[in-house]
Amino acid sequence: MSVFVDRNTRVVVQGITGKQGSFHAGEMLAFGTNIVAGTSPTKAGTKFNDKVPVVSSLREAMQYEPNATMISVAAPYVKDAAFEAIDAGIKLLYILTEHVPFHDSMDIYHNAKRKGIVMLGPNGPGITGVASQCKIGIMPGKIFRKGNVAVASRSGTLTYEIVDAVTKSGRGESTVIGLGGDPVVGLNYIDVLQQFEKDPETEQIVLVGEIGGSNEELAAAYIKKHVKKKVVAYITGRSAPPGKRMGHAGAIIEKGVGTAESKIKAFNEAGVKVADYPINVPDLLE
Amino acid sequence: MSVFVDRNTRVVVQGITGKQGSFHAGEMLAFGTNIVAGTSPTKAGTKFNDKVPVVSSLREAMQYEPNATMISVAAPYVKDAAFEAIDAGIKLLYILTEHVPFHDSMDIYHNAKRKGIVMLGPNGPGITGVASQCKIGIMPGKIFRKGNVAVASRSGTLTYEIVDAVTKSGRGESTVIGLGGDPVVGLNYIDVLQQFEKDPETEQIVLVGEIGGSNEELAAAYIKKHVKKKVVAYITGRSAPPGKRMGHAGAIIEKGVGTAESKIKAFNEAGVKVADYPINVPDLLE
Amino acid sequence: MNLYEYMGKDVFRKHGIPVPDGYVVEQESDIRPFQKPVVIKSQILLGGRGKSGGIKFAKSEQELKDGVKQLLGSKIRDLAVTKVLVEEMLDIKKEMYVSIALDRTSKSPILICSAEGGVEIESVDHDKIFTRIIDPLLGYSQFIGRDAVNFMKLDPEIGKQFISILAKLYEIFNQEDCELVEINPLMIVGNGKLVAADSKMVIDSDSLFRHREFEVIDPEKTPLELEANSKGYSFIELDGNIGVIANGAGLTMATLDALTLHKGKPRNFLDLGGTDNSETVAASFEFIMKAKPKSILVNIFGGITKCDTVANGIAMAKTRFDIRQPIVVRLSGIRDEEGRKILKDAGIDSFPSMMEAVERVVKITGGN
Amino acid sequence: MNLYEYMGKDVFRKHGIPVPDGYVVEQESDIRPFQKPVVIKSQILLGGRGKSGGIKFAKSEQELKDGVKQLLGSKIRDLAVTKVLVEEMLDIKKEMYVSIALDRTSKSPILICSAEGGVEIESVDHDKIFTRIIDPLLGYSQFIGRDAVNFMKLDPEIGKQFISILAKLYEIFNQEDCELVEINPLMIVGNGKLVAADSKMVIDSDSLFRHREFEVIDPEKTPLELEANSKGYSFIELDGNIGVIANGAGLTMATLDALTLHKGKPRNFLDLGGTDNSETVAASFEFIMKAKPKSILVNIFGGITKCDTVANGIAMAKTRFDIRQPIVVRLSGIRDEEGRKILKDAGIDSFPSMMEAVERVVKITGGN
Repeated sequence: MSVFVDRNTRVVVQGITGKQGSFHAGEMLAFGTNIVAGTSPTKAGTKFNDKVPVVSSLREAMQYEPNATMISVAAPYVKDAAFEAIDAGIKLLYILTEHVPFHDSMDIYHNAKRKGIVMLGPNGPGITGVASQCKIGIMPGKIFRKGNVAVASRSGTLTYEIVDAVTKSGRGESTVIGLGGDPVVGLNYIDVLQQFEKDPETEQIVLVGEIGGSNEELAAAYIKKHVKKKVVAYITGRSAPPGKRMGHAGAIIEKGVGTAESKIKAFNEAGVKVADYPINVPDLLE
Repeated sequence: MSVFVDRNTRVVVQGITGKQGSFHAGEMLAFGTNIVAGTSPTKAGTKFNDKVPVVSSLREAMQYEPNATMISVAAPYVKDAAFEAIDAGIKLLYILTEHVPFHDSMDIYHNAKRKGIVMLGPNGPGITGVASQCKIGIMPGKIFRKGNVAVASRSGTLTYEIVDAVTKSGRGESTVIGLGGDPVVGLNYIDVLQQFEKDPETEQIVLVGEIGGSNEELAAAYIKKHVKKKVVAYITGRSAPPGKRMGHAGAIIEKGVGTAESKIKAFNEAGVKVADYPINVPDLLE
Repeated sequence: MNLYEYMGKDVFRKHGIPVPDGYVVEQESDIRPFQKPVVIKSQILLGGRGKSGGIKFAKSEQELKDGVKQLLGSKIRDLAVTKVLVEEMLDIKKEMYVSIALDRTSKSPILICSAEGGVEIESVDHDKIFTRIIDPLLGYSQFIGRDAVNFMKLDPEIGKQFISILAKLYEIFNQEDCELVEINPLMIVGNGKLVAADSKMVIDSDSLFRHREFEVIDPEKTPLELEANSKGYSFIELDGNIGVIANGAGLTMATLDALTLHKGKPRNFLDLGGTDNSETVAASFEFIMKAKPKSILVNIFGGITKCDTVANGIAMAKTRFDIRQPIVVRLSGIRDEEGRKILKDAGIDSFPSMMEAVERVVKITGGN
Repeated sequence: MNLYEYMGKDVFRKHGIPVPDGYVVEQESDIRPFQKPVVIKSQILLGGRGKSGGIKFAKSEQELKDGVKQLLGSKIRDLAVTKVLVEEMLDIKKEMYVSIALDRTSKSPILICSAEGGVEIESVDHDKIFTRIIDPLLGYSQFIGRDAVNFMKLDPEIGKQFISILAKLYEIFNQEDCELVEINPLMIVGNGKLVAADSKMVIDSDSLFRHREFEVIDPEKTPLELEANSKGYSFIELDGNIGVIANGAGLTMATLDALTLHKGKPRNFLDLGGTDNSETVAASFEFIMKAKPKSILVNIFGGITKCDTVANGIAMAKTRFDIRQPIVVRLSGIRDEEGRKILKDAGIDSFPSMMEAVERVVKITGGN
């Protein structure tokens, strides 16, 4: 089984009738994800894709016994939706939405943590458990093949790029996790490394990092101490000028902290090879 | 070993040089409690009873590796002191102080809970682990004798009365816990019943209740389902007029809820005998 | 501590919950010129004021003056009316109920609401009442309001106002240290707006150090109770003839219970609390003496309150108040032997056992 | 988003943190009558304004007028001064440092303070800096302030003021959605009072929907960047010659990195974000065209953004902006085959592989 999600994962989509929500819920169903319900303030009582019951609130959706949620509501309402999920006892919380104020993310994270809830995002592509056919999020389903490579990334499209390259190299993936591009996201590399290290399905690990913060450096130190499995990496933002936010709110070099050089150096020192181009990542794998 | 406390319990007293704090810290030392440090905003650098180092803050006291605290500061400062203890990683929090606003207690309780911290009080006599010679609180040490009777109570002096009667009947105690007389306290009967039930030292249990709220009724339901050990009870406030707070902020019959009759009935239905007078409690024990 | 309706409404106004236009009248000169029909409401802490004649309606200047005159200074079920609230008459379309209170078991706020209000919530059908425990670390969030509105089947415009009121009510519950904040009825008036037609607020009296504005005299207390409370004693008058002093609320209650079971009749509840000061003990007898009991029972189990301290206090009181009634004392716990010696020297009987002391005082007092 | 000093000080004032008396001058007529010595501070977002001549002192009416005249309209290290802050001159006894920022790793606020301020905190000895992660569910509580005061060895009266300022700073950090709120220097002035002599506040730009008052023009951005941002594009100008459009910040950065490693020179960063609208794609070319690149690389991996949507957008743009420069497109992911067909029909080359596309565009563009 994959990490964080498996065949028993029952997903509710908060905001299933919105533009994003409905498109990705459809893709998730096509991938095999068990979506048990969706919420919509205006379309309660209908069925999504002639199949998934749509109700007006998460409380009502609890009758379908979801244990995971995908939140796809506008940024100002994300905190309320997340608190609703935390209060209802959901166990995995994935926030698709971009531009969530990080103070809201901070409140969500600490409340999720105290309840033992796994939080993914905001502003990440979600999680794909390849073997368990459970995708929560927006990764394009057709790039995956079942295999032993686990991937964790702060970026969305770049993850697809690398997963695609891994698949095309003849390998396959176990679990692929997008951490999210915001300064505050639910999972750090270390949280997922812990899971990957003990996951029997995973034999090799790819970390995709970018400029900003020091989570890659912390991950490198953790790998040195605790990770026996092979880890390779790719870091983006080598050519980014300091002081500029490169699209992601989290991707900024401030006062010399968060450079690609520092991250690449930390990984190299931990024995983690870093690819020059996304497409070279598979060359570093076994 | 006793429940919640044992010979490895290392106590810090927040407010050790106050009138209450210093008197009871002295009594605790005499009982055998391992007090490793005390705090005082004004007397840092001195030794309490020529023995216990006094420092200016809990952070500083952490060098002595306490895992439990007794908070004995004025009511308006209790929340700050408790938050200090929670933040520092203390594992058992006992609040001696009376008249703490219950909104503060609510904040303390929920934050303690999320960190796995046991909270005792406010406004209770604390805990005495008889066999492990660890007393945190204000119970008079000389009333105890080592034995197999565990006691949990919402009242202070009434607890002493009953413990004294148990001891004088030739029996002894394992752990005695004062839950506290406020509407919001850290532990409910059910929390301590769980511990007593699995404590090898405890063979019989005495619950001392009073009017107000419905925790005795909930305890009775829990006993019926989960407790195999013998439980007996005493309930005070039979003669209390409705709508009056009988000294404890929590001891009030409101809209017919919280009467002694209701509690006695619930206990009787759960097979728990209820003594008419405190002194009769031992007669119900084996 | 209960707040008067007008005080609760001041709090509502401060936090942005709509209340009727109105003003408080303490004397006839406070009456403002009549403009539209008003209701005159006695400010007393009592449910069912209306049925007891505590509410008047006025459709003219004269009726307003007459109404105020009738109510001010009157007594309603023993409670003196010193203030009335004059408010615009509302055009009632519907009455609802909403409150936030402390739920002791979960140690959390609990929201209770119903589309049926204007009556005691206890009398409303259970399946028409929405209750929800609010996780205090999450606080109030809109989804709770939406769930309540769905349950109550309010129409969207009313629902929106209701949700906005809930957020403010939760803010009040926390910021004002409430045990209970209740709006009953929460009215839908003619123009479709929600208005808090009444207020009930119970404030945690332990929080008053940060809410000086709320210090009011509790009308549910007797003058002697108020006097004793103001000196820091937990004191309640009862209708028997045995004065009772004990330490700890539980033990004091147990003392009353034991007296009652022995056919004794306690005159009062007096808990010395956690004092360890002889003067505090001695001074407490002032209130016992004012209650004129036939006998006095002091029941002490020494913890914070040490027995010798109490013994000294009793001896001081005996002299100071020239107490002629028999005093029976029970001392046990920390420094009990020292205490009993002090009492013996002062010529006062004492026992180590509570039962003996209770039996003795009941016997001395005799049936009445 | 960075706030100007005067805006930060307005926030401080609102929350009760003491700031010097002062006022903002945008034109000479704003100058108030001279009363006491003042400092005139250019309102630009730049450290070390003083050294660059952005701060003047005035001891007379004339000096004040001259100083304002010199600064207003001048450029300091390329930044135009449009506002100056005129403030009372402070009697400096000591300069300290305090800030609250986001700590990404713990996802919590972090308090940083030092008894040594007035310089960049990075240049202060590590053992003179107090740092403390604040648990956001506990919030700021006085014990944190006491620990800081003990560490900094402040005298009790200063310590009391410092603790009070900390509580307000934490309130600002949360209520105003700060990434950083910094007082440097926090001054002890002649009368022993603490005063925030400067302010630095960085606001989370994603929070601006609840802080309309803070919408300012970011002077660190170029006019073209501001224009593109205002249309919702994440756009940064660089100094090369290959226009870049990609989807996703990570992929866009990786595209720049790959171009750079291949000796190509990107002209810009343009992230389409999570759009799935052809018009949005087409309109993005406006900013690429204004940047006058020699060639254009579009790099799309389809997720939210579907490949056929992008292809349609590119085709629309080619016609709308009459694009003559070579466009190299890479499409992969959701609906890539459909997308490539659309491009083929519009006469635009496309590749499934990013590397091929990068190589091609670098080759086409040639060395410069």
